[in-house]
Amino acid sequence: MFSFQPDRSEYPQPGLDGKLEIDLETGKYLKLWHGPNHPGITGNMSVELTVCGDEVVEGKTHVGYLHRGFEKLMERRTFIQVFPIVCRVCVPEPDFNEYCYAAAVEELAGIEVPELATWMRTLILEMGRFNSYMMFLGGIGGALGLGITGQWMTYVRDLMLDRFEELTGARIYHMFILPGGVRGHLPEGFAARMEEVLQTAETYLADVDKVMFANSVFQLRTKGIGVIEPALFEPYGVTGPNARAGGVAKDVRKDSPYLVYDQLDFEVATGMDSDIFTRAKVRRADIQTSIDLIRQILKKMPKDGPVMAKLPNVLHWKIPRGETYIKGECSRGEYGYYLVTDGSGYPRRINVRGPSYTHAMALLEHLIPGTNISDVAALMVSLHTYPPEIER
Amino acid sequence: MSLREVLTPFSVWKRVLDAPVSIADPFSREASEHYRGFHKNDMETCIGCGTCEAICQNGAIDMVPVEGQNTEKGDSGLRPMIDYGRCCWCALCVDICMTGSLTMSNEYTWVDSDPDAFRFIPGLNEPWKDKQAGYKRENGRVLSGTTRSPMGELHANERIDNFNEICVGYTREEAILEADRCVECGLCVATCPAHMSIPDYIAAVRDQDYDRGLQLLYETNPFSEVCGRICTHKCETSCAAVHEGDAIAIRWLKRHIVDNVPLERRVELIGAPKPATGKSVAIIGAGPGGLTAAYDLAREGVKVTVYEALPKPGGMMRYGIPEYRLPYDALDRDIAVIEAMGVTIKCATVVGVDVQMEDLRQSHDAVILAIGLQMGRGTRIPGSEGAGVERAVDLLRRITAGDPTVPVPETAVVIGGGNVAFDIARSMARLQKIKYGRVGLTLTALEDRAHFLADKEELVEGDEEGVLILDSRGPQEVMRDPSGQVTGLRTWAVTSIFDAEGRFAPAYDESDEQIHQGALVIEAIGQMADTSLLGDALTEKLEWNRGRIKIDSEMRTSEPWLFAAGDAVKGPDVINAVADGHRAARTVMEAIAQGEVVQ
Amino acid sequence: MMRDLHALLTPRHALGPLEIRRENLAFVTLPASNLRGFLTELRDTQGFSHLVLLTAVDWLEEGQFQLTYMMNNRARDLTLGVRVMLDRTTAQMDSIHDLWPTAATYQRELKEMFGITFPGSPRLDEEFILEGWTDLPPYRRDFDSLAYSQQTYAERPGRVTHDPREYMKSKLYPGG
Amino acid sequence: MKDIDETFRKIDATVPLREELRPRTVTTPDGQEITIEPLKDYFCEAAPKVHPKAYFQIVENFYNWARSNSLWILGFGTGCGAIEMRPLMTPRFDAYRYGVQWRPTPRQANLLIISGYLSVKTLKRAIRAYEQMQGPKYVIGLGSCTINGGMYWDSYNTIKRLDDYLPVDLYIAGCMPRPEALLHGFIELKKLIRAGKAEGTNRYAENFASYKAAQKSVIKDWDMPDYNW
Repeated sequence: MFSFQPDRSEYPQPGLDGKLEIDLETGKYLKLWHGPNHPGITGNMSVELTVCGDEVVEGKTHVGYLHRGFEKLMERRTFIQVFPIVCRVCVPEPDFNEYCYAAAVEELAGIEVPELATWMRTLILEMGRFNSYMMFLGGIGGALGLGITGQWMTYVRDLMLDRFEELTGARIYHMFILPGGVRGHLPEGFAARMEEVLQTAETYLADVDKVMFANSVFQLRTKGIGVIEPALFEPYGVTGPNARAGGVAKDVRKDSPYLVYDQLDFEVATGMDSDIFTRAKVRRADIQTSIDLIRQILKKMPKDGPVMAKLPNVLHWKIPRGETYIKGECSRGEYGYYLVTDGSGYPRRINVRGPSYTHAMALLEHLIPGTNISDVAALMVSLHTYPPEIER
Repeated sequence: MSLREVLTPFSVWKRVLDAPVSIADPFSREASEHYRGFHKNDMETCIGCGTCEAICQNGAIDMVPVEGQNTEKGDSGLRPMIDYGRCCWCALCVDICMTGSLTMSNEYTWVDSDPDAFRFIPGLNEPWKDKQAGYKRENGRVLSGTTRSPMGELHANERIDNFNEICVGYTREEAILEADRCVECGLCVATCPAHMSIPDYIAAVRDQDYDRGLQLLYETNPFSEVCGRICTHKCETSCAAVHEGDAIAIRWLKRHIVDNVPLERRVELIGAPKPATGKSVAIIGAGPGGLTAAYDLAREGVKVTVYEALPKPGGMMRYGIPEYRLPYDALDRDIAVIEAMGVTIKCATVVGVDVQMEDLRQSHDAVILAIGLQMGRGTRIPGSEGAGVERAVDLLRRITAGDPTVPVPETAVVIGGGNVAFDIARSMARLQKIKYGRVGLTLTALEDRAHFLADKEELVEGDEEGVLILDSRGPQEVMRDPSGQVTGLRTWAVTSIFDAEGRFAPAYDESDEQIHQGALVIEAIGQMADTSLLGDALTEKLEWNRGRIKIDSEMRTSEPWLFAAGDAVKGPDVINAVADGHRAARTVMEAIAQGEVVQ
Repeated sequence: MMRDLHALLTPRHALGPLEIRRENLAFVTLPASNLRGFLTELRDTQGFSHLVLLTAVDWLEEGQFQLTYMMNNRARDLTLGVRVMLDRTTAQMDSIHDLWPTAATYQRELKEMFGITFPGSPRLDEEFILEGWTDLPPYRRDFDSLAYSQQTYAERPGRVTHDPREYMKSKLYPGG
Repeated sequence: MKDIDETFRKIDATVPLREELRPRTVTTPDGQEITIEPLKDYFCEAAPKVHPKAYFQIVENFYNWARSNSLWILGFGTGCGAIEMRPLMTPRFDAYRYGVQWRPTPRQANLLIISGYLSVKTLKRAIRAYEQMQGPKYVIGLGSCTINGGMYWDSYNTIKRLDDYLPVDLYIAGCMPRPEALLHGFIELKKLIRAGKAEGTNRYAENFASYKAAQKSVIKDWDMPDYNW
C-alpha cells in the first residue's frame, strides 16, 4: 500500500567489492552526529552517521562518555568496598551487578548463602528486570514519537521504585545484595503492596498493547526493519531478547539456572522475525513472565530465616587465588562478572561483561548501513543498550 | 494494515477519565521507613574508633575533635565528619559501626549554592537529628566478628590437684580467627600503659608473620611472655569490639606470638644492643619494672647490674603469681632474653645488708629503685595478731620457694577480693586437694560479685575449683578457741563500701552475721613497700608522699642520682611496672647524656 | 564432561592442566600460537560457539599479561576459560576478529586499556573509550589511578583527619 | 583502600590537533583554491561579555521574576543522575507545573543540569553545550560527584570539582538525589534567580580566562574553538 523505498538513482553506487567509497570531499555525504546530546539516543553515547540523502551508509558507535574506570577502581578497593560501586556500572538495572559480584566473591571465598537470601535475590532481580523493560517500552515508543507509552511506563516503573525503596532503602542504587546474602527481610505487608503494583502495571500494559503493538503506524515503522539474521547471533555475541526474537531461546535462566530459577515455573518468550517489532514483542512477553515470577516468588519463598551468612571481618578480608565467571540473564541478555583474585585483600581484576558491549558496538555498526535516518533511533532502542555497561 | 489497527489505539482515550497520578505535594513526601538518607550519630554512644572511616570506600569520613567530647580510655574523643561531596549512601559505615551509634535518617533533601557547605558532623545539630525513621542495620548483621575464640583450658578436675598451667594457648586457627576480628582502631594502644602497638601485632598474627609480631612486642615490652599470660589487660576493656560482643583477646594473641617463637630466635630477632657506652647503672629489684629498665638501658649500651634480694629473679612475677597462671619456665625465658642483652643479675644480694646504697651510688652513674611491694597489709581486726593468721604475699612467696613449713589446714578463709586473694585461695585449694583430697576454702570480699577487683576469669575458675566465694562480707573478728587456735572468721554483710564523698568507709548490716570455719585466716587486702634498705640517712634526705617515695612524672626522686619505678612508687600491675621501667630508663639515659647525674 | 573434552583436545593443542572451578566452568592455559586452532576446533566441532568475553589480567610481578577467552557451549551449559600468557613487554597477540567479528571491539579495548596489540584487527588504533589520553594504558597495574587523579584534578581543600591511636596518645599522655 | 603509589608521575604530553581540523588549502568544486581554518571559520571568536543589569532595579526584578519562571532544561543526561529526571518529566512528579521543562537543544535551554560525574570526554561536550546556551543561563550540579568527586574521587577519568570548569549556581547532594530533591533544587534556584544571585553567566564571562585554563588543563585534545558560540 505504501512504499518507503527511497529513490536511489542519484546515489553513489557501491564498487565492485560491494563497498561504498566514502569520500566526504565529494559533497555527496554528510556526517551526522547522533548523540551524545540527542533525544533519540539511549543514554550518553553517540553514533557517528555518514548519510547520503536520508539513507545511512555508515555508522560508528562512540562510547566512553560515561567511563569512570570501574574496573580500575575495583582493584583499589577491598572486597567489601567494591560492593557499593558495582551497582553504578549499570544505572537502570543495577541489581545484576550486585548479584554477579556477590556470587563471584562467595564462590571464591567459599561462602554459603542462606536459602531465604537466594529467594530475595531472585525477587530483586525480577523487579529490576521489570523496571528495565518498562524503560525499554517507554523508550521504543518515544523513539517512534509515541510519547504516551513513555509517560505510562515511567509512572509504572516509579510505582515499582517505591517497592524497591521500602525493601532496599533506595530508589535507584539499591546496594541490597551484599556478598554473603542480602541486607534485610521483606517489610510487613510487602506482598500485598507488590500485588497492587503488578495489577496497575497489567492494566497499563494492556493499554500499551492497544496503543503501540496494535497500532498501524508502529507496525509499519518496525516490522521488517532492523532484522538481525540468526546466523549473526554467534559471531556477534547476541544474547537475550535480541536473540530470542530470532527464534533462539537463549536465556541463562533456563540454560544454566542460577539462584532459584530451577524451582520456578516459567517459559522463555521467543519470536521468529528478528525485527524491531518482534524484539519489542518478546520483551513485552517477558514483562508478563517477570510479573508471574514475582508473584510465584512471593508465594513460594520461605517466610522466615537468616538472610546473611557469617562473613569474616570485612576490613581485612582476603580471598585465595582463583578466578571465576558468574553470569545471569538480565533484561538485555547475558550479564557476567569475571573475577580474578590473587590471595590479597583486593581483587586482581574484575571484568564486567555487559550485553550492550556486543549489541551496541559491532552489531549496531553492522546493522546501521542501509537504514533510514529516522529509523536509527528505533533500531538503537530496539537493541536495548545501556552505555554505562559498555565502557564501565 | 487494517482499519482495526488504525482505530484500536484510540480506545485508550478512556484514560482521560482517570484521576491524575501526580503527587500533589512532592516537597513534604516522606521517604520509606528504611530509606538510606542523611547520617545521624549518637554522640554519647560513639567512641570515635574510626572504623567508619576505614571502611568508607569514598574517603568521605574524617575523624575530627568535637567540643564537649573528651578523650578518655575507650573513647578517642574524635567524631566522624562526613563529606557529602563524597558520600554514596551505601551505609557500610552504619553496618560496620562498632557501637551502633551511627545510623541514617530518611531525610534526603540538601540543596546549597556553596559547595563547601556539604560537610557536617552528624550528632551535633543537624535538623534530622531526632527523626526516628531511616536505615538501621538489621540485628545480627555485623561485618566484623562478635564472639571470641574460646581459650582451651584444663578442666577443673584436671587442674585442681596440681600447679600445671591452666590455659593451653590458642592454636594457629583459633588465633587467626581471633585476630581477624580486630578492626585496627587503636583505641587500646593509649589504654595500654606501655602503649604496645596492639593492632600491628594482631595484624602480624593474621598474616602468620610471628617474627614481625615478636619484634613489635619487644619494641614496647620485654615481658611479653609474662604479659601474654597474666597481664591485667585493661586494653581489652577499651576494645571497640566490646560494645557489641566480646573484646578481642589481645592478651592471648600476644601470648600466641611469643609461644610461636623459640627463645634463640627471639634474641636473634631483637638483634645485638648498641655498642657499650662505658656508663653503668645499678638497679635494685629484679621485678618487671627493674628488669624492663635494665633491658632498655642494656639495649642502649649501658652496663647494668641488677641486685635482687631473693634467690631468683622475677620479683612478684615469680614469688607472687602462682605457677598455674605463670609457669616459671615462661618467666625464665623472658629473663633469659634480658640477660642475653648483657644485664647482670645478682640474686640473693640484699641491699642494705650485702651491699650498701652508698656503695652503689659511688660505683654507678645512676641507681634505679624498683623494689615493689613485698609486705602484706593486715586487717587489724580482733584476733588477727598471732599464729594462724597469715599475709597472702608471704604465703605465696613461701609456696614458690617450696617452703615445707607452709601451713595447709583442712579449712581456710581468705579475706580479700583482688587477684592476690584469688591467687592464694586457689593455691591453697590445690595444696588442700593434694594433701586431703578435697578443697575447704572460703573467700570473703567486701565487694559484690559484679564489682570484684579480681578478673572475671578468676571468679569463674575459682568457682569451678570449689572455692566458696562469698561476696559483700566484711571481716569483723578472727575466732579463736580457748587454746588460741584459729577456728574461723566472723563477718557481717556489707551494705556499702564507700561513703557519700567516695571515701573508703564500709557500712555493715550487723544482723546478718556469719562465721566461716577455718583453721587458717589469710589476709589479702593489699601490700606495701619495705624501704628499710635505704638506710636512715637517705630516708631522711628523700622526699616522701604518703608513705611512698615521691617521684616526678619522669620517675626522678628528689635525689638526682636516684630514680624509682614499679609498684613501690606507682603500681599496680606488671604492665604498669613495665611502662615505668621504660620511662625510668629513658629518663636515666637523658640524664646521663646531659651529665645531670652529678655524684 | 569437561575432563573428556580436555583429554580429547590436549594432545593436539598442548593444553595445560584443567582447572575446574565448578561443574560447568573450567579454565585451561595453552601456548599463544595454539590459540587460534584451539578456538576454531572448539567452535566448529565442540559447540563452543559463543565468545562470552575476552579480557586481560595484568600480572605485573611476573611480567605477563593473561588473556582470557571465555567460551560457552549453550547446549551443554559449559563454559571454558581459555588462558594465554603473553610477555608483558611485547604484548602482542593474534587477532580473532575473523572468527568472531565482535572480538574486534574487545581487542580495541585491550589495545587502549592494556596496550596489547592485535595486528590486523579493524579500527584497532582508533580511540575507543578515552579521548586524548597520553598516559600509560590505565588498566595496567603500574598505572595508579589515585595518584593520577590527584596530579590532574583539584580536590576540594580543607579536610583533615586524625588517627584515633595517635590522637589519643597525644591527648592522654602529652609528654609521651 | 589500597595505598597510593607515591612514585607514580603522570606523563604530561600534548595531543596534536586532528588532521581535518588543521588550517589547510582546498580546492572548491568550481576549481578555486581557498584556505580554510575549520576551528575559526564557523564560529564567532568573540569572548563572552558581562551582561549588565537593568538600570532600574524594578525592571531587573521583573526580568528575574520572568527568568525564574521559565527554567528550560537541556535534556542532556551527562551521568547517572539523568535517570531520575525521567520521573520529573512524567506525570507522577510533573516538574512542568513549576515552570520547568526539558528541551532537546542547547539553543532553547537556559538551565544545564550536570547529572553527576563528568568524564573528561563528556566535560568537553558539556562545555560546548553550556557555551551554546542562551544567557542568562544556570548550572545545577546534581549529586555528590559534582561537589567533591563523590564515589569517583580516585578515578582517572572524571573531574572532581565541577565549579572549576563551569560556574555552578546550585548543588543538590545525594547519590543519587531523588526527584523530590531536584524539585527542591528548582525552587531554590528560582529563589536565587529572583534575588539576583544566580549570576553564573556573568561569572563565566568575567573569569573566562581562568575557566578556559582549567578546562584545557584536563582536556588534552582541545579540538574546538575557545568559545563555542
